[in-house]
Amino acid sequence: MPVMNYIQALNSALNNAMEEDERVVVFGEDVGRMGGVFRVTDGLQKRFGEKRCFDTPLCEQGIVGSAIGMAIGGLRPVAEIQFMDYILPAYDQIANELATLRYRSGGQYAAPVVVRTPCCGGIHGGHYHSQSTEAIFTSVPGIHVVMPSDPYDAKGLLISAIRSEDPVLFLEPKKLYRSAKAEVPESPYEVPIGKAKRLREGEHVTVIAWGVMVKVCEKAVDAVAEKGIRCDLIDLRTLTPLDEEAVLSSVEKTGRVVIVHEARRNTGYGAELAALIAERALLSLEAPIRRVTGFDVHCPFTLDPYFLPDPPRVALAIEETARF
Amino acid sequence: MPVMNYIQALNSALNNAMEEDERVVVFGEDVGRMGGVFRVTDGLQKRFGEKRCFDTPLCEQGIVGSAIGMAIGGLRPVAEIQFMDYILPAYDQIANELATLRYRSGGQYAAPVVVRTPCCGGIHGGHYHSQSTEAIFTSVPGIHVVMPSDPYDAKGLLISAIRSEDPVLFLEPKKLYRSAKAEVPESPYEVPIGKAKRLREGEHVTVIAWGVMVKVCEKAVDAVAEKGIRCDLIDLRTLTPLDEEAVLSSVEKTGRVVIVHEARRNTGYGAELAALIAERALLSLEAPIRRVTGFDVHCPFTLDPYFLPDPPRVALAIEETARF
Amino acid sequence: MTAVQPLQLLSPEGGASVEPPEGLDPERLLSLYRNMVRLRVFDRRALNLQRQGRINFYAPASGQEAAMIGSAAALEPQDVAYPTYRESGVCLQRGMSLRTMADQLFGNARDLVKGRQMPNHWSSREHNIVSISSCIATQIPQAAGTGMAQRFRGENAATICYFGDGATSEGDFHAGLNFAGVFRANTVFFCQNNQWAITVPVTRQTAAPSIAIKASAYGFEGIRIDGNDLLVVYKTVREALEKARSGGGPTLIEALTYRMGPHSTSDDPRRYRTEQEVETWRRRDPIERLQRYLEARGWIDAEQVERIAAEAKEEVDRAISEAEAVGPPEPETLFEDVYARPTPQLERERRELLDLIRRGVVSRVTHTPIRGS
Amino acid sequence: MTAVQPLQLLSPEGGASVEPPEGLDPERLLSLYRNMVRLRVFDRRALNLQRQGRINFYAPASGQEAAMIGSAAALEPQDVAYPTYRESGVCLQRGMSLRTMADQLFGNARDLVKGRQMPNHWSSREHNIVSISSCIATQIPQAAGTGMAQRFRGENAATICYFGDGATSEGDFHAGLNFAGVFRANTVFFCQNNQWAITVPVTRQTAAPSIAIKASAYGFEGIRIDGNDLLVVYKTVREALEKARSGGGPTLIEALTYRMGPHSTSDDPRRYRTEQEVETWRRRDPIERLQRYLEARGWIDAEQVERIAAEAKEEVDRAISEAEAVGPPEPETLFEDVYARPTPQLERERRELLDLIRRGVVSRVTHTPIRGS
Ligand SMILES: Cc1ncc(C[n+]2csc(CCOP(=O)(O)OP(=O)(O)O)c2C)c(N)n1
Ligand SMILES: Cc1ncc(C[n+]2csc(CCOP(=O)(O)OP(=O)(O)O)c2C)c(N)n1
Ligand SMILES: [Mg+2]
Ligand SMILES: [Mg+2]
Repeated sequence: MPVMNYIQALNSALNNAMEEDERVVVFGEDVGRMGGVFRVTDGLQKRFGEKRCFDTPLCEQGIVGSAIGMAIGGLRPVAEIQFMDYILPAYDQIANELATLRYRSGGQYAAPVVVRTPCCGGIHGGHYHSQSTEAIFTSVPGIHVVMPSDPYDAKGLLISAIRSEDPVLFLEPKKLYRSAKAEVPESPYEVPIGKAKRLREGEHVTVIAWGVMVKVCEKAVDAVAEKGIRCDLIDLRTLTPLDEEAVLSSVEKTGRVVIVHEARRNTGYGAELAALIAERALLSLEAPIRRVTGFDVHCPFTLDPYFLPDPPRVALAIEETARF
Repeated sequence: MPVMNYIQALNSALNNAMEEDERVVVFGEDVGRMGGVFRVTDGLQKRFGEKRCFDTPLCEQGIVGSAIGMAIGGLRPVAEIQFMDYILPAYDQIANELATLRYRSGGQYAAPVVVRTPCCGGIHGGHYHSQSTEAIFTSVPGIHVVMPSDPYDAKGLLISAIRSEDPVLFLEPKKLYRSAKAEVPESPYEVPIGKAKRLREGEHVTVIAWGVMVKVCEKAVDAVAEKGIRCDLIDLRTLTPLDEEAVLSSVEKTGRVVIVHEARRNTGYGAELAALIAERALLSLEAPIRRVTGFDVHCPFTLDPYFLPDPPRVALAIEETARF
Repeated sequence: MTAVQPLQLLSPEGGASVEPPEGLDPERLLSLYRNMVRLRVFDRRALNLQRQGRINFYAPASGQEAAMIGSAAALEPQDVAYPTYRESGVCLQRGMSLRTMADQLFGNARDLVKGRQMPNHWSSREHNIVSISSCIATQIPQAAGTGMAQRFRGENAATICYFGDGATSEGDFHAGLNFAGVFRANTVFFCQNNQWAITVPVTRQTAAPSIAIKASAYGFEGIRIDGNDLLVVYKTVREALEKARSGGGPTLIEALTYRMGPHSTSDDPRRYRTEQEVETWRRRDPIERLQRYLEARGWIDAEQVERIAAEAKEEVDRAISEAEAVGPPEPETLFEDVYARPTPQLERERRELLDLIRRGVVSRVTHTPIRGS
Repeated sequence: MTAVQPLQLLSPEGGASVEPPEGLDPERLLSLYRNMVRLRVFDRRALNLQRQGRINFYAPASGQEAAMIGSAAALEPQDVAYPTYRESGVCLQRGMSLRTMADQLFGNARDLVKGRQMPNHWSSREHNIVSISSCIATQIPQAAGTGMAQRFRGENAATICYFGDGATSEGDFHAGLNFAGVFRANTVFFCQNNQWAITVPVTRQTAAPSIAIKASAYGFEGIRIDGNDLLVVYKTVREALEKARSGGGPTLIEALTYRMGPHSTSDDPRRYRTEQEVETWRRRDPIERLQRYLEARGWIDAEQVERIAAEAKEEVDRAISEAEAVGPPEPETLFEDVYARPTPQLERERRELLDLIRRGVVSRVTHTPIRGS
């Protein structure tokens, strides 16, 4: 099996999807001629033509709005937003329109649109190239939200997303684009939406993360393991619908939880996880639920390394939780 | 002291603010000539002229975008979005621009803008006239989020908001517009941003709510009181910054919490409250943290009464929590 | 930049000598006239229903019948329509039954949108009428996208996108027209400039001398027409649709018309506009104008006029009483259609609600929404 | 709809007979020439800094010097400017020191925006240069709002709003120009049509024959000018600003120019455009054109040209080495300026971070960001 980085895995998924279903169209800013500023769509226009892979005008509300219309017109749109920071002008089209179409039409219409976007920080990008605003999407029913943390999952989940009858917000931590590598089959396969993955197993603390923070937590978990603290490390992969079973069964076992995310603490998705646990597994808890998150400021440029949780900060939180 | 309904209290606050500071301008769709579709701005154009109170084109991103620019130009804009459901096209201007201006300019610029909008449901308005999406704003630092539940607070908080050096999202539960009444002074006064209010006192269960749900909880709390369950009922009034002290001290006393909101459960602001409690007051807890919320669907039209928490549903949750 | 005069075939005064445009023979004209009348009756009845407290909201079409019926009549069945909440006439003309339209007003168990949306949010996949969102202008880039799909797939079909003068101020208007221009979408943008966006006159909506001129910002044609003239509406839309279907790209049509009634049942237009203005437009009434024409051509007589009116009343009454008799949707429908299949979370919430109802904690919804509810 | 020829005073070939517009005497022209040269030197040095790994990003201005310097020169100090990330020239011409500009590239402790934003996001309240957002077009309705405030307050001041050709596709462009039109804001919209939005040519951005024509959708004037001709840029912007200040309302100016370099240091333009196209524009270089003119008029000689270039190099070098020597901001600044006063939550987070640093869990940031960091 070839080794691919995250970008190559996504590119492979798009190639597969466009081969197997001619309704699939791929578009966004700089996506066609150039193959995307991160080159995720590299070669697609050349291979499948300008009607299947194309550049759009610079307008996110137009990209998502037209994607909805294309889906209604029988296509399978895979739209790219160049950075997650720039998805906000399309928020209305996503939350009020895309996510509601099936419901508000009484099931007559649906828009199986995939919106892909590079997210998260850690690249000294400042506020406008660092955000992970997944929580403003998990509060919206009708759209799935996924954020794979490795190339294998990225390809499998993207195939699942494109084949899904429901809209999917597909979040790609750009910091992993070139750094994450894995064996990835050339042929299409699905990783199911809605299923978490356990990356480490242990009985002391449950550590929950997604995206880049999975890598950070791997390091932290391995570091505390040397001190005899064994953790369940859960990579959620999908945020909506949440794999509640994976979360709750682990917490019932360990009684201790550390939730790690890049987004700011206030009303981040970690809050939902903590609330779920405090509602459904409270009696198992032997320590306060810890959240290790970005600070409640706008991600800065120079001081970016302070903003994001890093392995030592996570390891400390795990240790404190284990020792509590 | 005159008795005012919620609309009259807001109108009185706007009159006061426009009198005391000529930089204050009030605008939005149908706000000028007509005085707003809910008549909150009634009479302002007549009294203060078309330069201080005016109708805008139908464009929410323009309303908030131009408000930022007016603030930079030295005015004190009070912008109205006709329904909170229609604030989403302005989400980018609010979250990426308004809330960040002070930070990203290194403190050189600030935009003390108030964005007022009628929110919440319970009026058979369907998805597009019922939303309470406060949680997508509490995740954004740099803007205060308030939602008063009675006319006295509404006026005092609106005065504080307009005088504030920071942007404020001012949420007005439209269901209370005519139904809520209170004694309200004619002259200006402040209710501080960031302070919760305790409406009932009791040692068994802490009930936390805001907006219309405060009224629902009052009924529920009074109903369970007859069964001997005494509750602290906390009206948050401000969501950002949260009055953590009010929440935590009550929970430390009661050990039992019911959080009630209109928004859907998934990643609603109740999640943040539950997470805070599970992190900072876990050892006080004697029962799971209950959330009573809207269901995770789009608010329907005909079945709207099922969607929102009502007094019996809340009372049941309180009883179950008390008896746990 | 001065405002251009709108195209017109049939003047308010008459125009008996005008030949109907291709596609409109006397029979077809009569059927369109009938639909305009049915529409006006439906409109009046719906307003009354709300006043009587039997439904909770309505947004009337009166005054805009020619724009709605004329444009919808120009559509082929395979063409896709994106209406707004005001386009009752488009639904009717595309073949939605009065009964189905009434079901939607009540949000009853037979409503095609399952009681999920407020009155006026009709949708029917069967009739290629896309779901309506209450949000102004959001359908515009969507309609561009559907027109793009039609073009990319080489379909012999077009998309018509309805919106009002107010909608032209939204960012989505810009997004939609720009995409349509760049991709030469098979989309016809049909703006009913009815002079008002709730209380805001079109002169405060834009400083441009017309809506039609805005097409020049997107590289395609903008046409201003008399929207109360059924003939010119039909002809212009038909030609634009044909152009779109044959790869000629989009067109923006501005139909000048007037909202004779209130914005909706929540509105009182006497607060913000003069009786004189209303009177001016009353004299341009689209139904009377067509009727005069049909009479002048000898294609209709007084007896027929009366019969059509009487039949319309009867049909509308029957549709409404049938719809009113139907109860609300079942509680479990609350959790359907959020996703193609319910998530485990939604399954749990469904069980929770049914359990609360069974235990009598939550009381069953037994009525469709009425005014003030 | 065919594209109009841009206004021009100084042709690429020379134009020695052209008289400079009002406001530009030889001395002023020389100072503008000097700033154009300094700007180009700054630009080259900044690109090199990034290549050498000493800063992590840069978006160059080369090719657009006349558009930037000419427009900014037309501003009065009380006028408010909303630049984008590319407008280094506007900052320079408004009086920001090279040192302050360099501080921003390093995001150091002396940076006016406190190291909070990526390189190219200069802001200076002192110079009426509003904070730049990386988001394309968001400043457009904001600039309309500032122009509205100026008008409402009766100020003798105007606002200039900079943006690129790509930005014209955003909903915010539409919102801003429409508001400005309706409220006759004191705003001048200055679009640098540099032919490209990253890899997308302007012909794929809009089907309209020009950007200037889009003004007709908003009821005010749109003017297309040669953006590489300093004289016409200065004259057109000055007149538009005067009109705005005296209540004449907004103007849209489309300055045709070319981005000679990459979009930013993350971009390789050879992937998407031809050397021939670049060559065509190289022959229209704005600095050379002005220099030829000044030479032809006898207002500059070879020695002065050389001295100006040498001085520019020296000034830029000094500014950069001074800026590079300054370290990053202190950790506690992370929590400043979120609100006017920190909330209790932010106070707690500040203590938490300082504690983590003190305990050595989090390591202190000792460098300003470098390439790849
Ligand atoms: C995004 C959004 N903003 C505001 C509203 C509230 N609103 C409903 S209808 C309307 C006016 C629409 O005017 P126009 O587009 O001219 O259509 P008309 O009602 O005249 O048919 C407004 C402001 C809305 N529905 N959606
Ligand atoms: C809202 C938004 N979408 C996308 C981007 C990514 N982006 C940065 S610059 C750019 C192109 C801008 O082109 P133009 O407006 O012509 O300005 P230029 O770079 O040519 O000066 C894009 C797409 C962004 N910064 N903001
Ligand atoms: Mg209208
Ligand atoms: Mg450009």
